[in-house]
Amino acid sequence: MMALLAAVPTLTPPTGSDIVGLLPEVILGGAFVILLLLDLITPASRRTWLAAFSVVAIVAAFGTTVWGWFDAYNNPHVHGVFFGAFAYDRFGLFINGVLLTSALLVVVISPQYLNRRGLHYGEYYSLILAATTGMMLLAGAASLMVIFLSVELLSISLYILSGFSRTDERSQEAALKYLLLGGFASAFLLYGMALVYGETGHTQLEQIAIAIHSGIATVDPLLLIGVVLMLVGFAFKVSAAPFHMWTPDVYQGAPTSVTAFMSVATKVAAFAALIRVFSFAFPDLYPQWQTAVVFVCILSMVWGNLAALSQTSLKRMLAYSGIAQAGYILIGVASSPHDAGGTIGALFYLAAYSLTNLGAFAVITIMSGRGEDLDRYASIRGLAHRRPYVAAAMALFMLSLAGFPPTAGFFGKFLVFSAAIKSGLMPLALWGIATSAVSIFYYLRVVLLMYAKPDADAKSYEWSKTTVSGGAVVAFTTAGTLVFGVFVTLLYTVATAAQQGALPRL
Amino acid sequence: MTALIIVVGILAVVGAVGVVLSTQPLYSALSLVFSIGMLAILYLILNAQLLFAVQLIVYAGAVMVLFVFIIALLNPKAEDRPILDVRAVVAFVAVITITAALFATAHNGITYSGSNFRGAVVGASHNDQDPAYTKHAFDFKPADVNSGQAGNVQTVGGQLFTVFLLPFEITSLLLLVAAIGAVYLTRRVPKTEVDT
Amino acid sequence: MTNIPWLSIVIFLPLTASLALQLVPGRARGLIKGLTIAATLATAVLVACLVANMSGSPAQGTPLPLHYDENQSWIPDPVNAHYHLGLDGLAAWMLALNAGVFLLGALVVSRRDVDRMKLFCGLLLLTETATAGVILAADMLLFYFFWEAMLIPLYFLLSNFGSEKRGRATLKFIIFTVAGSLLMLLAIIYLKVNSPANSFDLEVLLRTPGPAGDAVNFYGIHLFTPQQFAFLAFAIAFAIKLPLVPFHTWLPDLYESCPPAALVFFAGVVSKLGAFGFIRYAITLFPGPVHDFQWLLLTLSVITIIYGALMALSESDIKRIVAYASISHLGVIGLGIFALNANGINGAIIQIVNHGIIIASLFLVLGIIEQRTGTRDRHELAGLEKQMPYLYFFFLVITLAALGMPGLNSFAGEFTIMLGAFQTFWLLPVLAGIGVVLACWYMLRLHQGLMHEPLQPRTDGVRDISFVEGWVLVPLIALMIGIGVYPKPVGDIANLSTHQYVTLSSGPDAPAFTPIANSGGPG
Amino acid sequence: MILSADPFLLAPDAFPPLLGLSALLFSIGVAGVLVRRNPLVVFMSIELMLNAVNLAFISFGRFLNSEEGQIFAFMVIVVAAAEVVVGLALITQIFRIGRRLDVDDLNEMKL
Repeated sequence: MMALLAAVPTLTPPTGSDIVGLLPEVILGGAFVILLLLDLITPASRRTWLAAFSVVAIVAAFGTTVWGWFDAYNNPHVHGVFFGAFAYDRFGLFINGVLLTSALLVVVISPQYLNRRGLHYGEYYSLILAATTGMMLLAGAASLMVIFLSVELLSISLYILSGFSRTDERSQEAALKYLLLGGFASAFLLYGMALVYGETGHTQLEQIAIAIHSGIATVDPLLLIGVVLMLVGFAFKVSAAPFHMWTPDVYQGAPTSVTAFMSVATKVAAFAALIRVFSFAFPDLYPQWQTAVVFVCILSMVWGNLAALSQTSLKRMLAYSGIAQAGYILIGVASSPHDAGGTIGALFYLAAYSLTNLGAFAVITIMSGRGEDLDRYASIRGLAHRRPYVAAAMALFMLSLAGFPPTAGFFGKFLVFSAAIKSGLMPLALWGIATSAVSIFYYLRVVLLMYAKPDADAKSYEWSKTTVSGGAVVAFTTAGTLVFGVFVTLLYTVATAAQQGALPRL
Repeated sequence: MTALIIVVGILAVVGAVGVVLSTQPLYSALSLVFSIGMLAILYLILNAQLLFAVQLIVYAGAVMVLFVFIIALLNPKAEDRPILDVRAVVAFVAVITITAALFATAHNGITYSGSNFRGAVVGASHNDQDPAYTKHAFDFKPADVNSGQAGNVQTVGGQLFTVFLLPFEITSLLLLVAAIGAVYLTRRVPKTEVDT
Repeated sequence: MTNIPWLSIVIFLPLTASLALQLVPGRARGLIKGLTIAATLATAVLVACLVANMSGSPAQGTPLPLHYDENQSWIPDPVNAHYHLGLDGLAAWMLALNAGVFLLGALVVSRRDVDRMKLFCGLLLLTETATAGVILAADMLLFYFFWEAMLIPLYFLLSNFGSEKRGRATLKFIIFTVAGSLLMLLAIIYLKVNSPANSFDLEVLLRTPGPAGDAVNFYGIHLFTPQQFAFLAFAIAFAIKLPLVPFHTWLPDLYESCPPAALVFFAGVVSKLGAFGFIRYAITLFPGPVHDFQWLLLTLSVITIIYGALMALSESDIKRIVAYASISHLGVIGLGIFALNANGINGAIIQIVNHGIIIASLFLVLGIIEQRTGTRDRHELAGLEKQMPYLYFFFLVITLAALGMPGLNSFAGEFTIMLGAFQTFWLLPVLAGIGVVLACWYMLRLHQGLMHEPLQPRTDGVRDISFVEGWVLVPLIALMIGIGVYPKPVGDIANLSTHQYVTLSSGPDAPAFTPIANSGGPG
Repeated sequence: MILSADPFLLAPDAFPPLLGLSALLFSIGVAGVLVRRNPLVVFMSIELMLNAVNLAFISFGRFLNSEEGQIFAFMVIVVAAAEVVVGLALITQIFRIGRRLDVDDLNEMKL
């Protein structure tokens, strides 16, 4: 009998501690199923209740995440639950916190937007919860199988959400495009996983890390092809160039509240998995994968920023800016094995980016008129004169994305550039600087437009009134962007703890 | 045994090429069914009996029937565009490169050449006397089934509910999401939905 | 010293006032203006007390003698940044200038010019917070934080309230500045990573500098050492702000389109921060590279002086004339800094303040003229002497001060700078002298053209300055005459730290300079 | 390749042809995605790629003598089924709101 098979326990059910490690995901997954049932008995006019239920579920999951943060701290030797398939660590819980915050904000701004576009169905909230569950599972996934399945869980939910407007051709097109290209990328990810599995004999990240570290899996061309194919798959999910083709179309076609969620949460979750796999499971292959990551990183920064320059739609501009931001986060990833600051910077950047970008999309969402997204540049001209506070918030988000202090975006950039310099990747930092300078053009263009005098003869756009919920979301994201930009330590210490607690550890 | 693998493999490739080159979607679908069937035979050779059954029942049986059904429903026309253009050249080069690269590394690489076989290195046995390693193709005698070796339904099933319970549970959510999506997307659209 | 964090109060008082302004309804313009003036006045009084108290308070810490010091951890260890504020002689003068100029800016915000007064005043106060932070920061990261944050309120001020060409000008300014300062960010990170102390703190970095490193080998060509690269990054960032000549193109456009009230503090203090940065950071942190590139920086300064003067001669728009004059004068300040000796730096510090006062009052006067006549063309303006006798007097004093007349404030600074430049290389003051001669030409031509020629249609029937406007100008004129006649207090305060800057910038292996005069100017 | 004495013995030298076959099927699938315009056929090409992945997983699993490969392949089939359900629903809906089925036409949104 082989050693491997001998290790297999006979039909042992998961224990209580396994479930504890998965508590936020279990709560959210359970809420997803319950919400489906609630949808059946909720009258159509009362669907806001479903949003309220989702909020309760997300808050509960957030509560358990916070509890888990301290529990995981008390159990420093927890090395994953469910036979090592899932990592119960502060890294995953940090990402959970970011994801749940994003989901909460999206759910809060959704009802009024969906009502205005006539899309208010219960399935929306179910799918948001399912996607969030998938993202949280991805954040904690410690085996290739769980990574793949949670990627698919979140992707399939998002395919449907992108096509949520069933009569809108652009929405349907976006969904189909996303689905076809997403399936294509999944196949690459899978083939990479197959090769890694074949080379190391395991699908659990910890075992893979051990196999590579101990030299059992020699640095073989087949293994490297596998690693590169996995990078392709992840690069697609984080929308890094040159695997970003879907991003602008899907962001523009999908309903804006979905775009807000997708642009932030998918990127955060996929980056969590990317960092866990590359920085913590493959650190011994760093010399090999570094080149590939640096290539993707530079290409994303250059392509994203240059393409964003010529856009005339806010949603498309933010899509290209998201590609560029993925490039900046990749700077942190590319320097992570040399310097812990790389991972910390990437985590900080992710949190800062999600607050800021969500705020920007929230502004577009709450401004949108009946049945129409006001995302053309022409339609925000003079916004500041009619909606001074919303415009000021949008300006702040643009400045944060461009990396001006005193916003959180500045420290994100600062931390990843520091990591790059510390680990000797000076050219990467220089590329980052050059492209950041370019990015100021298109971010400030939006601000300039909002503060320009509205044309007298131009079509007057029907900006919606700011509701309490929309205002609250914008206020929250604004406050977060500023607070984390000044009191950096608040977020920085948490990100440091997340980096230090990350599994797998050799 | 290798000869059989090659023959079945060639047939699978023929089916795959048929998928890409057929002008009628229906022919593509039927070629894919053929290719899937050939792969099922390979699974059987590789002692993956459960996967053999799943491949035939789920893939060929359910998924491809769904495809054929949709094709019949939508009745799409054949593509009127010449197959050969720039993209085709790119695709052709991609096919040749990926295949050659992978085959070359598999055949001449460090880890899969005969004497240095990966299975031996990562812990699985490479002993000619080991019954698991020298197991015959198509071998699914009851004795083997009970001995807990790779490739039988009981082992796979047992693992699925213990070590791989979490992935298994995730698939249940996944299927639920897919079901909701299919129902939502194809449900009749009420008049209240604003058309933009 | 008491435990009250005076420096933080100086920084955050305007910020608090700006937040409080948001509670005031937009229609209560009088209240908004009153609150703004009260906040800037309170800051100014506080700064005046601090500066007056400086020579009495103990200097602490090396290598910079900080008379007031606040130090707290800001971002924990791996980053290791501190909330470190410090006030030395240089910062004291900059801070005094800052407080004064912003008070002036608040005073001249007029109800007619500004349609959204609450926004304007709020942004003005935010700018004051940021500039005070730049001046007081003694931690590199904190300095950069304020340095970049300063651009945000400025951007909104310029893009909301400027004249019609403001969009391009503002964007040009922001892009120039940000491109420069992003490079500086990399250099700051490099300094920290390279230093054995692994800190962003300016004093720690000065005490334990990192190794210079080997020259970067670029395909067989030996380029600069990493430290030289870092110095160049700093130098470009500050040269853009100063501005030295190849980096100056944003300035005339921006001054032209800038709203008058904002121009007072923009020209008065924001553009002085480049000079401040050079003295405080670039020459102290890089004593080696600054000598390697001294010839380049001196050459650029001289070119700036002459080019600015020539351009001022060729323009006909009065605002652009003064903008180019300002560039020329800033070149003089640069010359003083890069002379790298006691007289040069001391003169530069004095001249920063003097030029701030002069340029702020010049733009005030031009703003009044433009507002009354509706034109900025030199040829359409003439004969104002008869229409505006009081303004004539004020303008005359300012003009004479601007061209460096002995007995007025500019002379003290320029003379000391020339002295320092002469100690470095005899030709430099000769070339800079050409700029001074040209300054006489264009300033007097401007003055005579505006005041003495026969009346033009545009200038017929304009009113003289009002009582309030006059009272804004009187203290400025008094300062010009006062510093000109008795410049010792300025020199004394500046001297508290000049010596340290000279020592630091000399470095271990630089040739020693023997200062001729140590006091501020001939007075 | 050597035919072993026992014709039904699966020797290690059977592995390279299997991985080569999987690579070939995968790249034919890639080619199909790149070349074809009908979303249904593109979809089928993706299925082909997934099948190639499954073959790789199962043959790795067989020669590593571990079940993980088979279980992974099993999961892939489940996911493929779920994806197909959603994808076909989308295609039906697009067809219903009156579009031609052509990937190249999915470009109402231009750069």
